[in-house]
Amino acid sequence: MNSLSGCCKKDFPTLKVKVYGKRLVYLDSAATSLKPESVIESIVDFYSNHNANIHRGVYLLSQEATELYEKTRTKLKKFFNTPKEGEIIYTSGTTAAVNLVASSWGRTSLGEGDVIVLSGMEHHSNMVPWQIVAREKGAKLIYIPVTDSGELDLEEYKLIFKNHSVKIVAVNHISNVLGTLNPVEEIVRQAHRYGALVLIDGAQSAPHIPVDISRIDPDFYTVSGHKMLGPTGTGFLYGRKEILKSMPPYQSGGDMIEEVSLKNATWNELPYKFEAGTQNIAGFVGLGAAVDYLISAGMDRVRKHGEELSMKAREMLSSVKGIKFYGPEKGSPGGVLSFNIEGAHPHDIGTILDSEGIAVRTGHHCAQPLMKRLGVAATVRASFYIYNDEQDIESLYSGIHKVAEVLKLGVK
Amino acid sequence: MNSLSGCCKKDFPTLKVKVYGKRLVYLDSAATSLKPESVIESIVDFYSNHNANIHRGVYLLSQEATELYEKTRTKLKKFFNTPKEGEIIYTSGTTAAVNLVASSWGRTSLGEGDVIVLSGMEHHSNMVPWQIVAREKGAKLIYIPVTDSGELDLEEYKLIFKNHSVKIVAVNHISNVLGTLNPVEEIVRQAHRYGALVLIDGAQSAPHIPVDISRIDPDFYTVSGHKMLGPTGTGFLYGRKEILKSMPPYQSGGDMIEEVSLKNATWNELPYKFEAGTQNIAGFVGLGAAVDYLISAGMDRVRKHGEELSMKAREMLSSVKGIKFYGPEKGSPGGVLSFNIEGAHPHDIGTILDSEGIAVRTGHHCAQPLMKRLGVAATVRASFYIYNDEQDIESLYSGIHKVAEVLKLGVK
Amino acid sequence: MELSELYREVILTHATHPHHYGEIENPDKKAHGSNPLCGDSFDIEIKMDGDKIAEISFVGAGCSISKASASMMTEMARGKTVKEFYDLLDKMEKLVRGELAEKDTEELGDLAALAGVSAFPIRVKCAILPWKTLKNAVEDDG
Amino acid sequence: MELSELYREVILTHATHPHHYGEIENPDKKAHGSNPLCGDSFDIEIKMDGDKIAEISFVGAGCSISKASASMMTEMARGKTVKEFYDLLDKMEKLVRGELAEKDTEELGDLAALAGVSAFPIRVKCAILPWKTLKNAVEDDG
Ligand SMILES: Cc1ncc(COP(=O)(O)O)c(C=O)c1O
Ligand SMILES: Cc1ncc(COP(=O)(O)O)c(C=O)c1O
Repeated sequence: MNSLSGCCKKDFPTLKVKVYGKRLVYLDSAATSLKPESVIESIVDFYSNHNANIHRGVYLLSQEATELYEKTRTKLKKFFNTPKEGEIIYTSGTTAAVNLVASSWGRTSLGEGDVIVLSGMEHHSNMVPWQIVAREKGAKLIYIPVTDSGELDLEEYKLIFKNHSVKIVAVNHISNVLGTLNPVEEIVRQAHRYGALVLIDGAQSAPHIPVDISRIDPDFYTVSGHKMLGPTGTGFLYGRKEILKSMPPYQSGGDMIEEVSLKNATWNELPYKFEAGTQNIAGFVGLGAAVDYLISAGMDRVRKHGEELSMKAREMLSSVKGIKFYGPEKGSPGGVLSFNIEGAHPHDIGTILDSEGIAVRTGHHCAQPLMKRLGVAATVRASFYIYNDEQDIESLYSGIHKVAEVLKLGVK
Repeated sequence: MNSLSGCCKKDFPTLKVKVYGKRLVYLDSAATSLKPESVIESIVDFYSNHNANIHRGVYLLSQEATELYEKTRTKLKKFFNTPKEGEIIYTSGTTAAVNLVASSWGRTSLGEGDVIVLSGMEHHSNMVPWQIVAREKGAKLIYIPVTDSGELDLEEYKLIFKNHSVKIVAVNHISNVLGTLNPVEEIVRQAHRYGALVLIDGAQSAPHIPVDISRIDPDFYTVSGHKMLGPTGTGFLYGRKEILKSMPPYQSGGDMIEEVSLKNATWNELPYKFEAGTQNIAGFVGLGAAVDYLISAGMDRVRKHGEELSMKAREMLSSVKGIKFYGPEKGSPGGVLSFNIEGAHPHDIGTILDSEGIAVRTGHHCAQPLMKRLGVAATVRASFYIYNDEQDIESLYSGIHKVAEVLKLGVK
Repeated sequence: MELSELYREVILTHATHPHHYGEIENPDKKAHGSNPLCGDSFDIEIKMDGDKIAEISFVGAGCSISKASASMMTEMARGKTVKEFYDLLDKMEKLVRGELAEKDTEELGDLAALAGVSAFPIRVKCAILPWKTLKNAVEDDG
Repeated sequence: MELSELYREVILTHATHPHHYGEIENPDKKAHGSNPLCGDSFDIEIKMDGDKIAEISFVGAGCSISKASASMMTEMARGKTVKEFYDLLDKMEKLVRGELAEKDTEELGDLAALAGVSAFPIRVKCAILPWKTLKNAVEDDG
């Protein structure tokens, strides 16, 4: 992959699809990424050659399945540089991971008057679970304000600790709307100084930038596998071992058990305590292939690519009459570009772009409070990933001109 | 599929695998079934031609993905004959489905002294979640005893209602260890007479017998897609609409929301209220292909096949010295045959059978209380499905003779 | 799929210059409607005169389709009885789903322009949202 | 993968005729160990004489491998100091993982028969379970 030329369109079969006879320009990777051939093949290989349930089987197929399933965990540990064994808990994605923490940790650790700090740019997945547990436990939510330039107001953040008993801070690493990269190291340091825990929602960072969990040192870190080239229904929760150990199970059932009597049960060791029932085995095997793919692409280059494409797109589109951008001016490390065009509703823009084969996301992006802060009901979001290139930006640019034509924006 | 000849070995690529150079004899379908080519292909087709996130996209690919994802729901509704729209909630399997009910319904509907009725032959997944919510809410667990012939003691079951305020009854439709088919209609009628709800764990019935949910009339019914030819990480909860409506969400985040403010959120309509975050989209597309496959196999024939194979296997093995069977004499509608051989531990049997290419499950099968009732620590379980045939039974029979030889059972 | 069928002149005009946009004083009934998938939302207020919808207004944020639909709806619904409105709602739903007979389309006036929506299933919800909201307003009893 | 390497004569004999099977009176220390994946479980009791494991017994349910391993362990551990036991445990773990040098194997006596387990990774846990349980018993302080 070299600057603005996509690394590898040919590796992604979906890019061969024609939409209304036109080339597909996929600019919605922040919702879910496309999958490379190697990931799809690893799933086919699993079902064709190693299909079995894991962990409890004495036979070869089951041992192979278990090995493949656990190998991904080892790869993730290395890729994200997590400190210890047993700290990576498979989940179906970030939403399930945040719910696990809010429910298992939150319901046993939060009390009347305790404060949960969120930010004004969170995805609903890192907001609603906290609202629910806060209501249940009498805890309070305080939001880090978003500045006019689309960043977290760190001064305000630090002030919160002066007057409140903060128990946990939960913020995203990269915003899925603005594309802002938040200073998570600083956020963690501040919280730890006051004995508060920190959960980082890495749904948008894991696919795009090198993430070193040992260095960031959060207590929890959540990832969606399906946004980083992996299969749908995959993701994980990283948790600090001592904390995970002290938490009760979240879901219960097969595999997470040590012994069960009619009255009682004792729990299996980490991470299995939190993985009840038959998991998405093939999915996690596929996630391992996704990690391999990202390693060979090189995360530094992936980051640079997303930044450059989103910057370049912003530059090109800035000539469009009435366009307004939300997010960092210099391009987003998350490859995200959100905008609105005066007189054109995002939905209409989305429909018209679609007719040109261009897939963008429109709406509130599961971040309604941020929309309110921006003073809009919705935005258009183009998100770029490793298979996008400069040609895709040009298609977007022509698409936007088609929008102006259809909606007669010029003649108003 | 005709009586003892498997319908379709050629449709299942895993059956071409060689284990230590020997033909694979897969007798562990009760843990997870093999997947037919058509299911694997539907996953490949999804990732290659329709890959996108669902529900919120205005562009064609996302609409196609949404349609494929929802089409499976329509198929499941018809296949299981559920009464109304919005009653099928996708989950990763039975474990997740039971946890959803125990947590969302249980934590809001159970109180001090209320009784939860389980049975002595439940899988841990339909036992431990109830133990946890019972402890939290001060509710009591009462177990329907298992008779010596491996059936539920219905007389005892009925007596429970005389002296207790039963709120819910949760039992499996077919036992994963014994293969017993429980009289769920009668169980439901009795419970409803006393105003108690009923959850049926259909993990082993859904793959094997025609299930008519409207006729059985339970309040909840749980299914594991991966045991009925579907992808791993799939399954669903059926819930009676009025009850689902009254239940709070289980997990929260994207997609299950109507509107979100900084303080509060309102919920989307059914079933989406219970489907937070990005789901296993490709998995549920594959589950649709699995349903198609089962429809064309014909569930009446599938049932007959499982019954005949398990009966035939029991007949053949009954000549083995010191063998003891657990479960129905006439063959199991679930295609399950559990046994032990005197002087041979199940693990040793499993290892030796594996060396012959035969995959059986050994251990407690996530049913430790039932093991205690049977007076054993573990059993060997051979489970048959549509791709098994008489030849597989003969392989098992020879395999068991190899066990006797290696463990020197004859000479003791 | 013809974009020009969806974005007809009359729709763009209603969308940019909506009729009855605003609030009315002392409304008898009102309702709030939103589309969870896109965040669009409308508030509709009405004044009844016996069984008739005497006055009607709306405010809200939405795409061209939903806004034009709301604007045209206010024109059509004003002065109609509740029963007549339900009839209209039924026709309108059929129209945007492509299920309305040609001859029934004629009596719909401007509204007929929404027929183009039927080729864009994902946008059907947009067209219907204001109507569902008005229905809720009509059924609002304080 | 050679079955006859796993199920050697000496292992089958220990499994069917385990040594020190039962309970001891007034044990100083004890522990319960189980394998959540298969349901096997062992209870081990010991009597200490200063730093020495003076008496040892076990009861439990398990496969040939775990039972033979337990039986042989009682033979080997009896009379050993805690430190000597830890050394032995270390060797034993290496043995069943196939990491023990040939010459170290010799001093293990009957135990050396467990070398065949290393070709069956899934059974390694079986072989180790009684040893982990004894370790917990040794470290049990009431
Ligand atoms: C920042 C952020 N957090 C959380 C999520 C939810 O992730 P998932 O749908 O994988 O649970 C997303 C993606 O939609 C996201 O962008
Ligand atoms: C009767 C029964 N209930 C529940 C389960 C758990 O199903 P899953 O692992 O799909 O959650 C199983 C299968 O293991 C089962 O056989």
